[in-house]
Amino acid sequence: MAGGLQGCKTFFINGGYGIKPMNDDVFTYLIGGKAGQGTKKAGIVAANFFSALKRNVFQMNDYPSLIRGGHNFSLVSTATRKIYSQYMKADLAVLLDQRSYTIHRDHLTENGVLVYDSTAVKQGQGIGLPIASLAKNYADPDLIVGVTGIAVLAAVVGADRAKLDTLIQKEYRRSAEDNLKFAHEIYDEAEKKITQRFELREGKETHPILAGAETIGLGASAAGLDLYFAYPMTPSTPILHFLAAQAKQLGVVTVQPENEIAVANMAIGAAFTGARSMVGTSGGGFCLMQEAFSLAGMVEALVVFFLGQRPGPSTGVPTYSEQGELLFSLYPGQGEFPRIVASPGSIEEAFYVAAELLDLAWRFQTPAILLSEKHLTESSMNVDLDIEKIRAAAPDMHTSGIYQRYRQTETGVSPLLFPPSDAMIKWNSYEHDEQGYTSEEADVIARMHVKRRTKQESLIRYLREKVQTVNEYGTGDPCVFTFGSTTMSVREAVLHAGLSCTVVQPIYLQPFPSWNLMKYVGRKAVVVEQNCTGQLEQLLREKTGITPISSIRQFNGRPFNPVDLAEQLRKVIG
Amino acid sequence: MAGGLQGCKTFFINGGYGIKPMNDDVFTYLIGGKAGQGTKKAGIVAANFFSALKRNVFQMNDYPSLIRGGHNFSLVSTATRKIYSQYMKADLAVLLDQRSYTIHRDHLTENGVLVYDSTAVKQGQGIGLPIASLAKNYADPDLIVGVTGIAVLAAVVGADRAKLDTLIQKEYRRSAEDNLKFAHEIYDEAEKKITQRFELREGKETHPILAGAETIGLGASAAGLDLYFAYPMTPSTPILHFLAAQAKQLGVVTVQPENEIAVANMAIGAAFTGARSMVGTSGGGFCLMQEAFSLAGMVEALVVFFLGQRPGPSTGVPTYSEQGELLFSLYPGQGEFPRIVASPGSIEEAFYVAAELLDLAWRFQTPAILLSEKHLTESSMNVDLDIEKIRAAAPDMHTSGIYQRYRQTETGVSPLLFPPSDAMIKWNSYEHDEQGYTSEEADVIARMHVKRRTKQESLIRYLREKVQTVNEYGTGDPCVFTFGSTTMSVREAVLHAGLSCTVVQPIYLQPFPSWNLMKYVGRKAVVVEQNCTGQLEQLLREKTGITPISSIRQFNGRPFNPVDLAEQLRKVIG
Amino acid sequence: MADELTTPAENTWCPGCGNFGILNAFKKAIPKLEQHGIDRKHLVISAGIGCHGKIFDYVPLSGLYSLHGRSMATVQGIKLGNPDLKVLTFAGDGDAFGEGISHMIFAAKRNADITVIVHNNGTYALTTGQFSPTSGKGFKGPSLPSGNVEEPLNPLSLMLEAGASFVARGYAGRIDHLADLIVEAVLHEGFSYIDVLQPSVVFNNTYKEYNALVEIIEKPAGRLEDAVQLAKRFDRLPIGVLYKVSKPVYHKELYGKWNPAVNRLMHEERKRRIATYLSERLQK
Amino acid sequence: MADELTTPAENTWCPGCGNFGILNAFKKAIPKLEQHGIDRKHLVISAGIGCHGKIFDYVPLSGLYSLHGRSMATVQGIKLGNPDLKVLTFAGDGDAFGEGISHMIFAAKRNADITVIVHNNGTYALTTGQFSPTSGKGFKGPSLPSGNVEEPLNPLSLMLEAGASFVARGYAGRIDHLADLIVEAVLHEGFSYIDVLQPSVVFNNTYKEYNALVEIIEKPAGRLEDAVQLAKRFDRLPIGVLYKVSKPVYHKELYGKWNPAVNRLMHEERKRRIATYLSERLQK
Ligand SMILES: Cc1ncc(C[n+]2csc(CCOP(=O)(O)OP(=O)(O)O)c2C)c(N)n1
Ligand SMILES: Cc1ncc(C[n+]2csc(CCOP(=O)(O)OP(=O)(O)O)c2C)c(N)n1
Ligand code: SF4
Ligand code: SF4
Ligand SMILES: [Mg+2]
Ligand SMILES: [Mg+2]
Repeated sequence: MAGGLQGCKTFFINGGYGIKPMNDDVFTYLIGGKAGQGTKKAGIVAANFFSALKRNVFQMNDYPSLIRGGHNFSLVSTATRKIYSQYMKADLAVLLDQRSYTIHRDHLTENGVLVYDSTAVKQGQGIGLPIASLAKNYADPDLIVGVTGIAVLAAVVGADRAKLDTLIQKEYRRSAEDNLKFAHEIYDEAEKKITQRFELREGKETHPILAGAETIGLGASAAGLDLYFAYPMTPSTPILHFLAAQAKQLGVVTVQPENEIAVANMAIGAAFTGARSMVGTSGGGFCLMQEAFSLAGMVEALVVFFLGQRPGPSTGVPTYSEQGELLFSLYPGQGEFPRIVASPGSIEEAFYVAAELLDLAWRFQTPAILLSEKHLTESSMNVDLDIEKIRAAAPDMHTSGIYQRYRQTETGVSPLLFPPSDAMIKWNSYEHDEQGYTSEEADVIARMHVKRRTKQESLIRYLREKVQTVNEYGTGDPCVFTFGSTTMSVREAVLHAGLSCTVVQPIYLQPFPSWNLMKYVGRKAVVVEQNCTGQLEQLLREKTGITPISSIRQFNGRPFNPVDLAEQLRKVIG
Repeated sequence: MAGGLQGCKTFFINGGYGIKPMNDDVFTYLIGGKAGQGTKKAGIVAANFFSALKRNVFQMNDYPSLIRGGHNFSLVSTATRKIYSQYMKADLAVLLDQRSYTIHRDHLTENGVLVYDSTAVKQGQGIGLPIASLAKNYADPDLIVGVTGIAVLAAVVGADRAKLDTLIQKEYRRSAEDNLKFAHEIYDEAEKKITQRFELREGKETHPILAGAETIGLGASAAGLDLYFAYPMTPSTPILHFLAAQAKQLGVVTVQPENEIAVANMAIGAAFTGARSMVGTSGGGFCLMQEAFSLAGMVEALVVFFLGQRPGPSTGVPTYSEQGELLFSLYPGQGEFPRIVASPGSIEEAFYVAAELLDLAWRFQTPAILLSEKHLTESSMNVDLDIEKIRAAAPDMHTSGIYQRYRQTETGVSPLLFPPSDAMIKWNSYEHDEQGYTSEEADVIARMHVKRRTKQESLIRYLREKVQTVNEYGTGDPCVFTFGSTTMSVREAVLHAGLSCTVVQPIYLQPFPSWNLMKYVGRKAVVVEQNCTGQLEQLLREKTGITPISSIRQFNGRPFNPVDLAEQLRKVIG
Repeated sequence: MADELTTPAENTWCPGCGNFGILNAFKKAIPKLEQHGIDRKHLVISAGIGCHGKIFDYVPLSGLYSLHGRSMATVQGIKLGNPDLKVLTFAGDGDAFGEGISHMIFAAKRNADITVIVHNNGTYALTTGQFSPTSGKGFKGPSLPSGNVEEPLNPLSLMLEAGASFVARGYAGRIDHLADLIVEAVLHEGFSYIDVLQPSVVFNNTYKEYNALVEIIEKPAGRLEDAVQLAKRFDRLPIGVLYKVSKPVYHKELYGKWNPAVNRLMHEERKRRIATYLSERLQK
Repeated sequence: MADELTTPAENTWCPGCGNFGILNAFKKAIPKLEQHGIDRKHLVISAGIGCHGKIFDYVPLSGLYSLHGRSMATVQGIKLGNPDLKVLTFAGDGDAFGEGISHMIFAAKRNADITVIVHNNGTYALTTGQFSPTSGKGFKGPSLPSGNVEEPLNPLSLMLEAGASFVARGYAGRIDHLADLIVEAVLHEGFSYIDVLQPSVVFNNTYKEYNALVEIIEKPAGRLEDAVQLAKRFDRLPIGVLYKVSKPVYHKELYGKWNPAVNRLMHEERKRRIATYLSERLQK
């Protein structure tokens, strides 16, 4: 990093938040503007810039449900340690329009720098640059402003022009020349005006920056995904887009049918052939898939359902985040059959959980739900993925003798066989006998119920013995229970404030891993979740008797800010 | 009743079951044959015959999913006391074909009489009548055999021919003459051959015999039902058929749209106009309605969903009975909003619960589920309905001032207004502000979540204060917990065996009336339900801590036989 | 056009989007409808989910902002509940011909007395531009970057086939013409379908093509076959009413002059009727 | 016809039901298909829920007994999973044109290489005879005792409109003819639709009418319009192939010669590719 400019105060990022331990070097970059101004892209470029410094990053993109205009922003927090959340207050904020300015002008850390477009913002405080005016000289003024973000960032952290150029050439390939030129104008303007700079320490190692949608796609692929079926619905769409873009590379076929009902039924059809299939949707779409979910339970199909949560009920708030569908996800589809639900606690863990659910669905021939949130699928961070950890066991295949699709076995799992085959393979949505023929006989009905219950018991045994169903981080009381993407917020809050507590995250929610949770009974407990009615709290209380002394809930569509969350936790910890 | 025939032993029905109290005068009539032979109709006629004696009846029809052939049977149990279940062993069995004979020949009480068609059955034991041969002389031999049932019954209970004639003229209007003639032939044959008779005591009062589908339709109608939307699906179809047949009489419009999704969305549309609407379906159809269910939660629509259970998962066993969807029914639809679920414990109670749910849906502007089973909708018994008990409060209407669809109130319930109206009324599936406009603002999202949670709290308060949410029958330990139509089986078993215990039936399952159930904690508990995994037991354990010493479950599609159930209960009671 | 028909909701369509044309046409249609005796309070609207659906917030009329693909069912329900109301819904091409196609076909089949206006932009716009049921073969979107492999549906001929009694096409670039179509559609008793050519400037900018190809037709085709031919022309894009025929409408066939919301039986009357029913059952 | 194609499942159709004709025609078609090189193990079937669906239990072929209205999606999934399989589904008129109409239209639109045989009996038979999408106006069933108030859909012209590349009509009373249609449909590469006139002796006994009106046509219509005309004739009921055209099929357009079930990447290869992807992402 270059030295400081003349007369420019330089902060070494290792503090600035009152309660942050001295060795914490979080730096947060915020870029806000209209949809269409490329704030998300600018965030990605900034993240890559930090990553080139071998620093870790967490990027969160906030955008309403519209295509152009409105107010979008991207927050990128970076540290040399692992970082699990964006921070809501920025060390550097670049605000491209009046609305962003109005909303974010106070979202600064103590020494935070605010840069805004002086063409757009009237009477701004901070550093005004005539961004839009400068942009007017370019072919596409709307598109070009995006590069502002990185130019200002480079100036503020003292990266030299050569570095900036390399970055722009890599990241803004479309009309790179214009972008370079514009970036230089901005960089020069900014250098003239800034009065303080941040020196960012280099980190030790670096890993690729991936969004949850990507780690989920990769995890599923690692465990053998052949076909992915989806109808667009936020926040699951990024998985569809990722897999569609990487279809060749990953050997996966993506299919966008006419509606979610077709999605789920096609996936079951594909599973019948031995192809590993998965579907993705959000709450409303998952409602429509429930009949097929129950079909999967009955025919014993092996399909993973990705369920991405956003604030509900109904259409709700499509592009924001919530955890309001935990209870909804536990018993989908009519009737009794084994269901599996797991929710990853980080973007990294999403890779392993996606793979594991595919594996479990195939081992136990039953549908599984990968429950997550917009905050996980659409945020990104550095991930260190160990592909060697992925299990993708060959399913229990029929080998010899007469084939019976629903043969009674000790585990309740019947061997599989796929067409074309000399033996007849009948999957049946009606209650059926071992051969797969429809039956209404009392004893057959009872027997098949017991078969499916046995499978459920085998599943639980397997989870107990072979699967990490609960994560624990840290030591000491209280136990802070959380799940899904909120785990990242909690872990970051704990790191940020140096709190001493035990973070407990059930990864599996159905079957609920009480066997791993009973040991916390009697300890002081807090539950943190992103919903209004306390669904994890309800589950914990009902399944284990754990009764929290406090519950911290946020239900405004926005993920927790670790600083606020730390504050609330500190109050409880006392 | 007429005196005995020469040489014919007469039993006075007041015993015959080893463990039955002496004052119990249950008599059971069974008629079995092929689909198309009119066994259900024969059962109805027999029930009316008993009813004319001022006796109470319970009729259960057992039929597979087919239209002609196969094996159907109807069981009608009658007593002078109130009776809550069919018995599986008959005092008189009339078996019209070989299969019925093979299946039922042993389903007789100690002194039971078996009459079979000697044309169809080879080497039968009991009283063979050449039914099919005699029928051949009639225009429609298949249809005519149905009348056999009543003719034999009349002979066996010693009703005279005049009585028989009146009955047939009333019940078999289509080609009454042929039916009369054929019935006489059978009656005469039977009189010749029977060696024993039953004398049926007259009862004290009589009430109409209705099926659950009818009491539900009537209850909803009493509470103001204007439109009923449904797509055919067993076991909800009888409600559609009943309301369609009585449309004019009850002032209700029935609509059969293209699929269940249209059903639910149309019903919400109709509710928007102030018409009271209800939908009916079974598990698979309800899956498809969940997205609309969540929509109802969000727009705060007032719709009742009838959910009729049959053995699942998936297509399962369409024409049989199960209680496998209790947990499934608790959190349908994505997101957080108040849901109401209640399950009536008898055909009579179904009347009141249907009405009450319509009332609650309108009071709290939220969707409600009437959870039931084939055993309730399609069985029938005498019911004494008190229309005066029905509440149908006018909803909370907007009166003056600026109208805001989602106005914040103390109860969370916003006043209603229906179009046409000068004020603008906007119902919105997106998160919205008070006026009904879409909002993605953090504070609006949080506020509306709190509004809906407040409504949930008001609902619970109302249930606690104003609604009978749990039934209790009998005294003494153990407490036998049960729900839905299984309540009838349990009550009959208790009556039958003269057991001393307390039957506890939560009518409401969501919100779960823990406030009424905590008092049973610590008492010896048994749970009886018709499913494989013990869903009521799970709910009880999780919600109240009640842990049964024993659970009695039947999951072969058939409702409990009270005799077997009594046996099992007796074992537990010790 | 900030007028008395403007609402406080912020308009978040992209500048230049065809949806503005539809909104403006609808705003022009409202006073015209009032001239025809349909007052504002009897006009009830619905919408699907998508860019098109935002129109719900932009006009101060009563209505129900429905689900993706379901608003055609919603308005049928509203109509059945209170047939005095005039109901319209605004749907997307994904909405009406993907998720909700069953309701479209059955609304047409049963001649439900509703008006459906489809903002046909040939893409799932709000979800960022995936191919839709009306996207051309080869259309590139993020769910199939190599291009759509399906042939598009033809909404007009499909609606004709399904039995629609009023089928029209409008163009978001011809506001007055479209306003008149909307008026005529609402006045038509029966199922009225208007397919609106709606450029999405971001994902499917078809202004140039449409400006070159649209051609106003003055009179509906007399015969169904001719209307189908019109619907299938691609050398020119006829706009106007393609077909219009008078047929019995669903709610009247179903319950005649009854109005469930208005004629609903009062509690006492209900009790009386149920008592009658029960006593009849007992006699039986 | 108890033969090697008979299964242990008890047949529970009503005596005289048209479904027997369809079953027998299918049984005749199987050996014929084998003569065309399609062996039994590559024939995979599905069915909806209804009387028609019971055929699933009555033939000893592999397959998936699907949901009401969904078997068209099921077989599309099977085909996409392993395109070497030849897939057929048996659907009801309620199944295919009520609950499942969206899948029918899109299977036709995208020319999915599947065969759909609809047992068109103009009623929801298994649920005791309610009116269905193909029931005539006035049809009396228990859900509308006064008679259906909707016009029926025409499955043939609807499938033509949706883009079906093979559209035929058969009659359950003409078994050999129907068997040949099934063979031709399965051999046709693309979406093949056979509408089978199927009398329900209990709820809609149409034998007499059909026997009087059906008329075998020898050759498909050359032009789509003519096929539509044929489909809309009611004075006579043409049976045979109404229309047949060669078009690209969906799975090949989507992934060419790939076969997801057969060519699936092995674990090691997957790991290698993911590692490559990750390292590329890092460099970026
Ligand atoms: C059941 C369901 N599936 C998916 C979505 C996500 N979704 C919202 S809008 C939309 C597509 C919109 O396309 P279109 O109807 O053509 O409207 P446009 O945005 O083009 O106006 C989709 C798929 C949803 N809201 N609900
Ligand atoms: C989602 C769903 N809705 C309703 C049903 C009930 N159901 C079973 S068969 C059937 C109709 C059958 O009609 P059709 O498809 O014409 O078959 P048919 O019996 O006439 O052969 C219905 C509505 C169901 N199984 N699933
Ligand atoms: S994305 Fe397209 S349809 Fe949506 S508002 Fe923008 S231009 Fe209009
Ligand atoms: S009800 Fe009709 S379709 Fe069903 S088996 Fe009987 S005759 Fe055939
Ligand atoms: Mg669109
Ligand atoms: Mg049918």
